[in-house]
Amino acid sequence: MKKIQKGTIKKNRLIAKDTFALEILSDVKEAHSGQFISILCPPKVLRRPFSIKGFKNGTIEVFFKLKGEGTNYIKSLKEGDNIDFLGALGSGFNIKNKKSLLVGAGIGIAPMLFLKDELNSRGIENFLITGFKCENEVIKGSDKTVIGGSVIDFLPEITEKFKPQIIYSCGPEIVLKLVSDFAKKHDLEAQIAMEKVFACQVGVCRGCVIKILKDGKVQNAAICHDGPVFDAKAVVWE
Amino acid sequence: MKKIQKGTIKKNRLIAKDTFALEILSDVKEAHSGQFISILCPPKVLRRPFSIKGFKNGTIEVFFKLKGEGTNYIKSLKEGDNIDFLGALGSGFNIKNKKSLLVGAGIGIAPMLFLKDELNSRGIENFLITGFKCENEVIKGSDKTVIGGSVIDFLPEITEKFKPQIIYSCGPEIVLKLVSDFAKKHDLEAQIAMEKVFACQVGVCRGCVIKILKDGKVQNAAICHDGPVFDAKAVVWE
Amino acid sequence: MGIKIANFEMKNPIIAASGTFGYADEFEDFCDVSKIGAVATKGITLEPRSGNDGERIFETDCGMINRIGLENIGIERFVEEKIPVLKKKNIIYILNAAGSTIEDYSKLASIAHKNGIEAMELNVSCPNVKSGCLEFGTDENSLYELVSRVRKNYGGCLIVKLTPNVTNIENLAAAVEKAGANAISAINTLKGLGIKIEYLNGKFHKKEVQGGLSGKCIKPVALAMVKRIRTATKLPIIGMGGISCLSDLFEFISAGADAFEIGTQNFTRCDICNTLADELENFIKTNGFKDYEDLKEKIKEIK
Amino acid sequence: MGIKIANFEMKNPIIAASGTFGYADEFEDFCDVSKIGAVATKGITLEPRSGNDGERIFETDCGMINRIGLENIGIERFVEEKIPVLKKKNIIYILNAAGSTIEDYSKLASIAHKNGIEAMELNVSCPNVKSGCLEFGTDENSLYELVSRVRKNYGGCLIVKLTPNVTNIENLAAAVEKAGANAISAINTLKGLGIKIEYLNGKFHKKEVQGGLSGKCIKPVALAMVKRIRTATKLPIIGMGGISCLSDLFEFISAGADAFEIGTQNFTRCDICNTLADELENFIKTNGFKDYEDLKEKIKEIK
Ligand SMILES: Cc1cc2nc3c(=O)[nH]c(=O)nc-3n(C[C@H](O)[C@H](O)[C@H](O)COP(=O)(O)OP(=O)(O)OC[C@H]3O[C@@H](n4cnc5c(N)ncnc54)[C@H](O)[C@@H]3O)c2cc1C
Ligand SMILES: Cc1cc2nc3c(=O)[nH]c(=O)nc-3n(C[C@H](O)[C@H](O)[C@H](O)COP(=O)(O)OP(=O)(O)OC[C@H]3O[C@@H](n4cnc5c(N)ncnc54)[C@H](O)[C@@H]3O)c2cc1C
Ligand SMILES: Cc1cc2nc3c(=O)[nH]c(=O)nc-3n(C[C@H](O)[C@H](O)[C@H](O)COP(=O)(O)O)c2cc1C
Ligand SMILES: Cc1cc2nc3c(=O)[nH]c(=O)nc-3n(C[C@H](O)[C@H](O)[C@H](O)COP(=O)(O)O)c2cc1C
Ligand code: FES
Ligand code: FES
Repeated sequence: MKKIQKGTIKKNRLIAKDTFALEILSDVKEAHSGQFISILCPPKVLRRPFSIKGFKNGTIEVFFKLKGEGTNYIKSLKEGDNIDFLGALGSGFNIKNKKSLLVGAGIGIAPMLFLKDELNSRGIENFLITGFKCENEVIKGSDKTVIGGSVIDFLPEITEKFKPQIIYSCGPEIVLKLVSDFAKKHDLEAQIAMEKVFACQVGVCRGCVIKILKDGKVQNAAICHDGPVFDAKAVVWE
Repeated sequence: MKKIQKGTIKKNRLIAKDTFALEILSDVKEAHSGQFISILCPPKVLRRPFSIKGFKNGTIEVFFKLKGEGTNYIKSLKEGDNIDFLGALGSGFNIKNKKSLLVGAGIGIAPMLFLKDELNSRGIENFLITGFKCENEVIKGSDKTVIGGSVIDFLPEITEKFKPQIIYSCGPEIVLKLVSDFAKKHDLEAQIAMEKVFACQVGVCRGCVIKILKDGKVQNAAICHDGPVFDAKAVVWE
Repeated sequence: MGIKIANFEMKNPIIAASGTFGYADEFEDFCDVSKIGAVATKGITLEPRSGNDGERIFETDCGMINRIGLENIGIERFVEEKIPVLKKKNIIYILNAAGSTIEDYSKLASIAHKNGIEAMELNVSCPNVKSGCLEFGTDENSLYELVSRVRKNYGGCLIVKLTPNVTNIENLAAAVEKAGANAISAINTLKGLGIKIEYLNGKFHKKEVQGGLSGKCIKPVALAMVKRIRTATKLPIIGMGGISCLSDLFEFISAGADAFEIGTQNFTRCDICNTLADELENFIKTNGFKDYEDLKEKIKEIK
Repeated sequence: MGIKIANFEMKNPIIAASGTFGYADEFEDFCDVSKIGAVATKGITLEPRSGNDGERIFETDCGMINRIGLENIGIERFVEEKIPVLKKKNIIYILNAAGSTIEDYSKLASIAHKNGIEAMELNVSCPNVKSGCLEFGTDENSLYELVSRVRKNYGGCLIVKLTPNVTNIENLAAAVEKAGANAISAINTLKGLGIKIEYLNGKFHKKEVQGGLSGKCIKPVALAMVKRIRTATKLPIIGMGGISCLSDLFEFISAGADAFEIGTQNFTRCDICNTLADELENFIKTNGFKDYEDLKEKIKEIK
């Protein structure tokens, strides 16, 4: 039962408008960027998944944005409170030893910051660009922050200057789609972190599947188990 | 819409094992012993009714005992928190200018204490006996407190000494039934505060009816609206 | 915000559901009854009824079960005592009628007609009464027969309230339309059983309430039923089942509803009918819709 | 705590419900699968299926809607890849089988028989598949025919899983018994519709998921159905629908159930099947009941 975790809250602080950074003390032994944890929110039936933003000696950090009852429950947690979660779940980014462009949108910055740390610690050159709707939603840590506009508009320029060999991205589906198109056009490898509503969180219910191309065939893949990170080329968009 | 009330918590303190005294600041203009308020507990569908223990200048006091989700929600309320309730509801004790014996059982002491105050302020002689399961559940304020045994066993002796002309009672159905029997046997008037699960709280859903004898006929009466206090002689036990 | 079904005019599309609002005037301490679109009365039978014995209410996860058993004052007292009050207070109401035979319903219909009752909602689906009542709601032929007969005796707005406890709600809706009703309301409660078992001092104790399930828990079932009914009929649909907030209204419109009844939520927040009407009106105004019809059309168009 | 239905032995009466536990072995990181009474597999068809396109999950008040559409690896791969693993890991399982024709079911039955699959649960009630499947579960004659045919090809423990989306569950239960099944499981999901409508920047956005409703919200319906089935048959009943805690087990026993399946709650607390089995065993021991049968009898006796 190694992936059911009872943690305790270490910190839960506001970092931007309606956005919080939550640190959890736990027994988790390993976690990588692109993986997530699923938090039990007692007012809700289904667990809520959140990308891991950082991991060190069992302390897991996630960023969460207030949406509905689930995130409002998590917001109510105070230092020392218990938290029930599953994790680390899913398969994260498959880090390549290549010059990396990281593209985040909104709260999608969370796994990008973790990835950046992992790349840095391996000495892989990288550049993180993130977009936010407005000033007060900005979360720090990017090499370039776009406010208001779309991160996609800046990709040609950055690609020109930085000459990445691979793109990693996390954000709303529309951004991931555009990143995929861009990567395809520039013949770059891209890995994207997908989202859907999860029920089981672990691959058994088949509630979160998308279509992917594998071994030349269109197949189902469970985002929670086979992803959330997928090779952009493999994703068959609906 | 005079009976929908938004109050604020003035105090919420432990007074015995699993038992709390809650004081609410409100605009309520009038309240009498035997009446109740119905508190909205957001985790639950139905409001929770509680007998009024005291009322002064808009401040309503109730005692509540922890049972399930509803009372645990109320327990979580802190000074200054808002509370949504209906009240004062129902028709309370019909105070008679007669020597009064008050019989409470457990948390049923709450309306008895209020009644005692009202009797005292009218100069009506009274005696309150209350029973509790064990020492740590005792709530103070009675003239005689029974621990462990049944209050009913003490009624003959008290009646002998105190010579009441009327009995008022609140507690579990079994106690009320025995009080009624006792009163009947001793040819005493008795008023008892009944309980059932309430839905609407105001007499419209007919969910809380009991049978009573009125004008020589067995009829339905809604505890929430026509009671909770009934003339013991009128109650037709199931 | 006023809407019309057949010739029946309501102040707005928010109706207090039968059985949760008494005979309307009792609720005056808790909400502004005269502002409610209409109030469906407690189910009324020919003779007064005292309802079921024993426990009648059981709370469940996100809902409740009731087995009131149609306690009501009977049509005669309703006409004599209640109608004058409702008129005087300018409360728009719908007579919710229940019976156990076609004759019961026909007689109720005649009385309603004679007394100028403008709208009547047939409860053919009350799961709390042992006699015939439920059967009409579950068999399309009996239902057709029943509604046709009532139609003959009643000239006002005739609404038939369907039960979800059936295999084919579509057939029942079609039968109701064919029989000449003016609208369908849906859904009545789901058959439910509440059991509470406690083990105290070496003994089990049990409470059991078998009756009708209502509240938020049934909303997904209600939406599915409304959508299915919509495929079978063009009649206006009054949707209900767990409605508690403005977005619920949109969901019911999207499924096919034209108006709404609010039941259990009246117990939780007794001014909910007022609140919803205000919020709906406000939404229409602030977002530049022409009127309620316009909003309805726009919602039905969403892909 | 072991129990037996026909010749099928389970480690305890707590079964993981079909569709919520995959093919059992995937759950090993989250609970002790080998301690579960039995695991009902994801619904398996003759051919592999990829299920429905689009959104498949929708959370509701105290429940959820799914429209997976029977995504599964097909009986062939199940037999080849999964059975050896399940055997090796000592996991007791029930094959949940679905099809769209009587032939599909008959073939699945033969394959199950040939491969020594000890228990088979017929899903004749899946509301997510357009083809015939649902029809068997709603018509007593087709259901009788179907179960009889399967019975001929299959010598193991034959369980038929009923749908609550019918007018008369009693008739269906009786048909199942007459056709020679060994047990009934109930209930499958309720037909439900989830709609979410948002109004952003002057535009409506909608999500809609039509499928099967499960979770705590359906418990009162499930209990009512189990009680009704109990009036119609003496077969063992495997009760399910919203079970989440020990007292829920007592409630289902009181309504007439002999064993239990746990579905949606596996998603909320993935070790719930272990927890319930432990709590049940503990309750039996601490309160001096002889065994599970004794407890069951005592609960059924409560007035
Ligand atoms: C792999 C993955 C990683 C994520 N990482 C983050 C993150 O790092 N930070 C962050 O703020 N958010 C993240 N999310 C989104 C987050 O899970 C939702 O915002 C959260 O579940 C909302 O719950 P709620 O009850 O507050 O809101 P609700 O009002 O219930 O839902 C709001 C929206 O959240 C989504 N959502 C709701 N329930 C679920 C569920 N069970 N599974 C998946 N999505 C759901 C739906 O799109 C829904 O419309 C991630 C989602 C996924 C799938
Ligand atoms: C007129 C009246 C006056 C009361 N006065 C007091 C009081 O002064 N102090 C006090 O502690 N308790 C009082 N009660 C009982 C109190 O209402 C219940 O203890 C409370 O509702 C329990 O809610 P819960 O959610 O904590 O527990 P739950 O676990 O939901 O219920 C525990 C028990 O409480 C009762 N109950 C639950 N819901 C309701 C409801 N909607 N209406 C009525 N009873 C319900 C039922 O018997 C139930 O079995 C009174 C009840 C009535 C009817
Ligand atoms: C206590 C109670 C009594 C009811 N009585 C009636 C009735 O007399 N006639 C009727 O047609 N429906 C009756 N209903 C059903 C409601 O009108 C409504 O159809 C159902 O509760 C679903 O709506 P809701 O989920 O908003 O409560 C009753 C419901 C409740 C909760
Ligand atoms: C995601 C999901 C998938 C399901 N798939 C199946 C299935 O393949 N076959 C089946 O017979 N029942 C299936 N069911 C129904 C469950 O087995 C169970 O009957 C139902 O969910 C009620 O139980 P619960 O409330 O405990 O979830 C599924 C349920 C869920 C939630
Ligand atoms: S959420 Fe169940 S398979 Fe992904
Ligand atoms: S609770 Fe509705 S009549 Fe008393």
